[in-house]
Amino acid sequence: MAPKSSAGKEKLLGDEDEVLQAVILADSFNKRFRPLTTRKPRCLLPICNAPLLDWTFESLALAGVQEIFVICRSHAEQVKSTIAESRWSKPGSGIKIMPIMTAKETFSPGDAMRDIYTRGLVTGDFVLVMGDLVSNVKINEVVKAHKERRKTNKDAIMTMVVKESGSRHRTRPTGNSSVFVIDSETSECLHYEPVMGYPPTKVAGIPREILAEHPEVEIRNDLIDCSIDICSVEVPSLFQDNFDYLDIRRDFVHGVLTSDLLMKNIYCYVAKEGYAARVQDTKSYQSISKDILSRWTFPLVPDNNHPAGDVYEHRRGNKYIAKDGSVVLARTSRIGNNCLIGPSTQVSEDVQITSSVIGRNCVIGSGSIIDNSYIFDGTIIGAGCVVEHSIVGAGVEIRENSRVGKGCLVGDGVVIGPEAVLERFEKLSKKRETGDDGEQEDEEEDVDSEEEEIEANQEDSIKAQLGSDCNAIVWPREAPDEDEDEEGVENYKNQRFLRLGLAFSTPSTSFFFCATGDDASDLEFTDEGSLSSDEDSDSSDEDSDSDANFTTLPTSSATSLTLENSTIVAASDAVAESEFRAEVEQSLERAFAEGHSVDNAAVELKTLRMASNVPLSRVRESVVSAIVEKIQIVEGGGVPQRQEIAKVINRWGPLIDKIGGVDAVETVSILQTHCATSERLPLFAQILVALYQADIVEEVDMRRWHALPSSKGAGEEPGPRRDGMKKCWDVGAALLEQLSQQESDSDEDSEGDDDDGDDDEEEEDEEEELRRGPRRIEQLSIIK
Amino acid sequence: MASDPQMLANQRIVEDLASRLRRRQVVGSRQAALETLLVLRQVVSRARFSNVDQLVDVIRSVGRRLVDAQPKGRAHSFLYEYADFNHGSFITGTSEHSVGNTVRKVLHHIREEYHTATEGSTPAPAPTFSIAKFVSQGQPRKQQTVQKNDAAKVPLKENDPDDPDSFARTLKPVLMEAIQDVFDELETVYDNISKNAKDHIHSDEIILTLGKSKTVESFLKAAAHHRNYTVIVAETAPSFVFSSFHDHGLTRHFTRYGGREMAKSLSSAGISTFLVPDSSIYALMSRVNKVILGAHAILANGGMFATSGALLAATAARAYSTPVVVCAGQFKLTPLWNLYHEYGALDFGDPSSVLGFEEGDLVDKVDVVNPYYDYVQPELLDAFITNYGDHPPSSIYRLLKETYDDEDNEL
Amino acid sequence: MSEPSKDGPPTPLSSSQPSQKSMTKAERRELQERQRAAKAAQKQQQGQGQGQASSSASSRSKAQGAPQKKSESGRPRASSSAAPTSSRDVGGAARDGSGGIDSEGPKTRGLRIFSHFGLPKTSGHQVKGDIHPAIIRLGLQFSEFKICGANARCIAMLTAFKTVIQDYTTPAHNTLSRHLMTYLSPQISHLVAARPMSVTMGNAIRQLKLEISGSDIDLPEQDAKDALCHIIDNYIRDRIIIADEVIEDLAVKKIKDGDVVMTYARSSLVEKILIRAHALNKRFSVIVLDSRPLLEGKTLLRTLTSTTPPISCTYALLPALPSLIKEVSVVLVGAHSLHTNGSVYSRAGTAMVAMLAKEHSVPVMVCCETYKFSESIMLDAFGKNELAPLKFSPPEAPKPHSNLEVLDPLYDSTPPTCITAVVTEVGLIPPTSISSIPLALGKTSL
Amino acid sequence: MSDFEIFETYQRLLKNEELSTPLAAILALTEMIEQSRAGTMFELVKELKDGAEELNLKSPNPISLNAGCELFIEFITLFPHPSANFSELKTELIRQGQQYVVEALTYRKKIAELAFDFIKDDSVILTHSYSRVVMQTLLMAHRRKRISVFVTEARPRGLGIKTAEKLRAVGIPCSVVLDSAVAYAIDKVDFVLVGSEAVVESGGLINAVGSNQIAIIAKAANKPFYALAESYKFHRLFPLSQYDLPSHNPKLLSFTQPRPPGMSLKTQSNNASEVNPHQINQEQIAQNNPDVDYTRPDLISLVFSDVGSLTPEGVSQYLVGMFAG
Repeated sequence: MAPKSSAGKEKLLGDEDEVLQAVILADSFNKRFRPLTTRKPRCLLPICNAPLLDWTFESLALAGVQEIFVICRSHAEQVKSTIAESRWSKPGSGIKIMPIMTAKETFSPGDAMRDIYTRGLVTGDFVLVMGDLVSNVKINEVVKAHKERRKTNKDAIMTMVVKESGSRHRTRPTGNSSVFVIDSETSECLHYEPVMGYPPTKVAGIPREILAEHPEVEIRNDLIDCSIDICSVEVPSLFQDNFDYLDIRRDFVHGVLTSDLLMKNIYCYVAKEGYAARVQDTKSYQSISKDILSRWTFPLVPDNNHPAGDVYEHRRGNKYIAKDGSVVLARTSRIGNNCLIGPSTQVSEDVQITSSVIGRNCVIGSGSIIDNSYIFDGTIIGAGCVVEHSIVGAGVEIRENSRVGKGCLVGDGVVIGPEAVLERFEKLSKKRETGDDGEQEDEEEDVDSEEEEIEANQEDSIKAQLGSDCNAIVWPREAPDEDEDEEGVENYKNQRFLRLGLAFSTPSTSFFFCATGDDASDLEFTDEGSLSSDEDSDSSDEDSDSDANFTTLPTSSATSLTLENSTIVAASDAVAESEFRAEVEQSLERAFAEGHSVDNAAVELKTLRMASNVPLSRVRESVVSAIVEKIQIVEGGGVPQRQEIAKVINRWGPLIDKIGGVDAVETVSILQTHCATSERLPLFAQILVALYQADIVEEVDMRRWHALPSSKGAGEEPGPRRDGMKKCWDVGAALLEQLSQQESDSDEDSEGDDDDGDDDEEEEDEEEELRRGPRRIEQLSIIK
Repeated sequence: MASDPQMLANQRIVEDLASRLRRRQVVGSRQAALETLLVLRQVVSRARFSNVDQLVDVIRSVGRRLVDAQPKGRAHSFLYEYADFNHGSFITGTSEHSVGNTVRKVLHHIREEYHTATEGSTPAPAPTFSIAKFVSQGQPRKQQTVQKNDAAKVPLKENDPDDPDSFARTLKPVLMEAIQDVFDELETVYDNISKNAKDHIHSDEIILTLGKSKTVESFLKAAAHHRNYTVIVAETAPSFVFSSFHDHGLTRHFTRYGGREMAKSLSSAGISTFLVPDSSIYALMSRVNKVILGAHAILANGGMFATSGALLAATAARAYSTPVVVCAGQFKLTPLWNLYHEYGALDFGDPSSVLGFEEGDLVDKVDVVNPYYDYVQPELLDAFITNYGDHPPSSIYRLLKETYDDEDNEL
Repeated sequence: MSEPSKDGPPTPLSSSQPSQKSMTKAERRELQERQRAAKAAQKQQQGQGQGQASSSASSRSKAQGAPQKKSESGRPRASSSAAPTSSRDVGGAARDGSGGIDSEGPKTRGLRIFSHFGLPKTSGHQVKGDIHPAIIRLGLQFSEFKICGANARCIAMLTAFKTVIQDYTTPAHNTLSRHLMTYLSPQISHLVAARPMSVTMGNAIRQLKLEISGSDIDLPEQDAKDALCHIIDNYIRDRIIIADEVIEDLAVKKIKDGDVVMTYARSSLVEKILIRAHALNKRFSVIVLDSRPLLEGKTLLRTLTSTTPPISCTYALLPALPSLIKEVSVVLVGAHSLHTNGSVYSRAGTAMVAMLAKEHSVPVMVCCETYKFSESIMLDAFGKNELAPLKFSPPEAPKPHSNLEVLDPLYDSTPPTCITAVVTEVGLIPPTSISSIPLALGKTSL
Repeated sequence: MSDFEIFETYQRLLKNEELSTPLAAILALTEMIEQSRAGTMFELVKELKDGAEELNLKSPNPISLNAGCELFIEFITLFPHPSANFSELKTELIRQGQQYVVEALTYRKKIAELAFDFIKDDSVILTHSYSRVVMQTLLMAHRRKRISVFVTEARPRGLGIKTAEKLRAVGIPCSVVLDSAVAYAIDKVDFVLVGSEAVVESGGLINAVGSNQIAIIAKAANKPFYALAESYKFHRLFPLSQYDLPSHNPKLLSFTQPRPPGMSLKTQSNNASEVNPHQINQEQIAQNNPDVDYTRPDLISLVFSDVGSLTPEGVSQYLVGMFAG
């Protein structure tokens, strides 16, 4: 650019002293939009007739960003070329946009971040957004705030922008939202808990320390995570250091907040003004389209600042008609509210269009009904068709009298009909002509292979429905197997909550707080369970009604103190825990079987623990129990039995202390509780002894344990369990007797004393779930 | 052409302003006017032209680009072939009309300067005379019109092939002055409007005003120097008020009730002020002596766009036959009509200021309407107080003819 | 009409005071108070050094000092409402204060114009005479706007009176018909002190008085009381409940398929009508207009959208009216009271909706039971109005000071010319002919 | 010059559908100039004035025609004529006249373009009687926008029906409204669009009878009332009331004396033809009624003309400029 002009620009722009950089992760790293995204990256899917990426650019431009890196993976070439052609690369756009092609094997945002690090793209604080962001939040103000904070606190590495919304907001991803725990004054994000639709997250766990340290916290389930992050330079490096960070929220944020090693803090910026949301699944695609049409994104609206540069006329009732006069609306056609009709589209007689978006050069045949659907460019819909709650790709042809049920995704170039009938949530894509294999980019191989296999198993029964001259392949309703083991948000069942065509407030995110952990809670649990099971029958309509009976997690703004307490009481995530147990057992199984070294096993466990956030005690429990179970019960007991025990303990005992943090007392009580219920009850004494001999448990510990009221089985409701506990305790007593005889009285006393001293601090950890509640409440009420 | 670095530079600054207009980062009609002027100044200073038409074309194209930045500013493109006969008919919820107006104004000045400059130097070519022209001579300022049209036809002396820039060289300084004049006008607009405020507001009067208009604000404050009177300010929800223009609107703080800002500033200036909700305008109108409004744009028929709520106030005022006075700088004169005579602006804001985004469940079920402007018919207005005297709505049309050249109405 | 607030804690004190005289008294009080405040302000003049805050503050203390002296009582308050109330008093006092600041001419006059709106009600106001707990509770609910709206208030009051009457025992040497009223009056004036009496309440009370005085002396007390309660029940039933049903029927007939109904703020009656129409599966959409101070429209919006399927609603604030009126087919509004000259006294803003509707020849229907009729003429809403308590003005609104005063009038009056029809239980009638309905005049006994 | 029959010429010219009366008049006058043997400007102007007068007298509804003549003659008088030989001047004038007419024929298009913007999609338009420029506007609008039209029947000549037929032919939904039903229909209408006989100095409008009442009704329902007028219909005339129009004569709206039944039917009053004295037939009514009426400027929202869309004030400014300027 000519120096003079740039000078002029300076004057006009009034730039901040340093250039504001942004990084766009232009890849979804998931397959929610398949098959629409088989031949096109998600970030180029149009929403309201402009590619997502353009919306994102515009959003950033709105916020005064001047330099943008676009990290693209799948279909990178396409993205690159589109950017090159777009008006953004014209002079005067005032923004520098650089597409970065990342490696094919970048499979997660985490990898992308690592890539950013290795390339050393960013120089200062930068804005990190996804390639599917639509926003009018004044990010530059957030950046200011962030910079301010950095001045005082170097460890404030990141600021997440979140938007206040009702807990039932249409734009709130139902299957994939999150609970934020925020310090009211500093707005530091203290804890992050992802919330899933399936398995339905029922309880949010908040580490007790948080409440101890922070006088006032907000626990909020009413925030939309805009995934606009203001990151400082460290962030990419952090990813580099922790190879296992995949997802930015679930791994990175969660990791940073929970980890006791890297002392970094993350802050939240609760956007009061402005709008921001991500098109992260077909459902949010729908709701965001609606938000755009109802102008929440102003000035980023079709009639004012349409990213694709089209000009639309805005009519009352938020109807947008392309303004170049190329649209043909038959006189008898009825355009309902919240509609967008693209340039040179033809709408024939008696067509009814309600809250839908029609792309460019489309033809809607006479008498068709388009309801809540999104139709991309150049699609032709024959006469008398019905399309509802679906997304129809570009260049699709739906022949006359076809019916597209709710939640269908029809890939580009598909031809169906006439008289085709698409069931709900059907997914179609175009059969690949052998021709286009050549130009298929290699990175799509996996895609293609998948397609092939799908193509392979097409039943003709379905094909019959799709009408004579159909060129489509139907995607399996059940997700391919490999998706099944995708834990977390990506699991198939959860996906269903992220799908278009579901009534928007599904009860899946319903929460409740178990009052101090009594049976009532279990009742609730089963109740929840039954619910989620009935959801399995995709009955979206019922869902919407049925949700009345569920309490959603209140926002702390509304949360009274007591409620907060109950939250903590609830702090045990049944689901995650059971999963975790299973995994620990598996890994130990392997360890035992393949005879790993104790250290390796320990490492494995550690990572496991990191992955699914569970307190150390859980790990210990599982380990102990696993070891105990490992011990074969030798008939007749006696010496062989003792040897057996000794063998196991000596081999694996050390693991108990290697998993991080030694706490013999807990070990013992765990052992006790375990034995109490297992058929290895008789072995308790011997195991204990073995532990003692293996120096895993000291006498002191045993005394402490013994001193615990809980060890006596106090608070246990009578039953086999209690008896077991009692037995163990007696055994323990006997054991101690023996030991004490070998001890001098004096030091015993002294020990006894400091035992009592220590008890108080340690009790906390040793308490069992059930006894925690009230105790904590006291503590909290002290704080308040 | 575009290869020329100068042109490139021009293009860049134009694009820059355009995009900022589109993003509503330029705030307030006056601000927009000023920025436009800045751009035009640079454009002219860089532009290379060897006769006035080339220059005019350059400026027009810039103007068109800027107006296009606000899509609603334009109607269907196929009309433009008739631009010169088309004495303006497009409207527009354009965010800022003052952009187009400024361009027109500059064009007007340039032509005038040109004519004065060419007086004598080129003998005015014999006026061809036809009935059509005879008819159109009905317009004021016919002399220039005639000459200019001819100037356009006969090849100008200036563009001599061997030194094409000579013309530009000679003319540029004058043009710069011309632009400077427009600049000065904008600079002084508030003072000039408020200079005889005291003749409009008398002691003991009760004035009703709406929202936050800088013009009205300064007007009232000026009046307060000489008079003791009371102002009732209606909150005018949810009108935006941009209380800071720093780094060009990038940080724009708006309050949702412009009236509150207004009330604060007036009362702090020692005027006894009452802040009332919009709902009570009618109830209080019976005690109001005068309604003073700001305008967003003054239209060719003497009507205006003003912050939404103005129409209600004006109508209520008529019910009690209370005079309605509009304070506005002449840069708001817009040679356009309100198409469709429809609800005021076709410019609708975002719902958030009406119904909070956090009202999650409602958001999905309810349509929210949040218009920026009202269209107020001339019948409801009594007078315009501008920086060049006071005018009744009926004479706005003539005023327009004098301020702009007809062929510029459609840029 | 508005008894100024002389406040203290709701601790029962004994100094009863007849409501009839309260009017004049109120004004006298205000006058005194203004002079007092003015003095205060002038003192400020001398020591002008410290800015508005202190001035208004101290003048506040003065202004409030006054009532305290009158009603010897401490200052502890229902903490919930204390904050807004006191700050509101600042406003009240400051208004007069600035009056003092330049005693000559306009400002004082400008202020005097609004002074008759009366000082806004403070909650938990002082209790004079032995007030029945039910009434005290009611008083609080009124002043806190917990119970709001002509009908609601009237019903609430009558039901409260029932308990009062039941708990009432005629003192010796006295008859119920004579004494009960004198017993009720302080109760009433207490309510009035909480919030100016609504016309509906007035009418009901008048009827009640009539009945009481008419009640048979020979009747055993309990029977007499039961009789009265029964009468009250009937009144509520006939004049409000049934009336509403009739009105619903009438109004619903006027809503046709495809209509766009516009309403302003929230009237319980209009709400019922819309719900009913929806229940009859009429396909219509609603435009809810709304405005500060009360923003009642949102409540209405919730009710309407919570139906299944939700009624399609459009929500906008009052200034957006011109953009919407074009597509409206009928305007439905409620009323606070109806006056002899046909003007309708209703939530502030209604008048403008009606006005613009008339401009665009959209029919305006006011839904209003006949018992809301008041035998007075209302030319404009300026003479008689009520201010919303400051708690309704949002935090970001500027705080009042010497030059700035925040007024939130609650009502305005719609001239009959802007009203197409009044829907009453006796049918659709033009507003002006309301006075010719015997029922409205309460000619018929309960 | 006696051999030149201006009125016939005029009639002949009017055969051309496209030619509106003022243009026809102008052409007629140009032909007159050709014929004329006038030696001086003064004589020529005199002849033309006479010719105009003749047309005025002979044609039933002279107003718009006058506008044309007036314009042309005014133009000629104002025409700067260097004292070159007179015949040249005449040819020049003739050229001017014809050139103008040619040019003027494009005006309707321009006006249509102007008005087009004011017609929003889906709008309902009320128009009155038949007007070429209105037709052209509607047709153009129809190409891009969905419009529907109410047409008044426009008694007595019933030209509204002609409009309706033409519109139907091109597929514009259209329904004929009784002149007496306008008030009934007005609420369904978005705006009123009428042509014009002439636009007068007050900014008011002279048009087929009924326009005035439509304007009044439109005002009452506050719907915009647009008039379309080519600039050659600007007429220097300032009617103070309906009865101040040149077209007004005492016969209009006269009361026929009720005659006692016994009296003989033979009278030379205009109802001679009728059999039963009390029976009233259409043409009788027609005769007794005006063809045009005058619409006050304050009832007119805008006047679209080839010189731009003007407020009524704007129109008078043009006229003043032309004739008083």
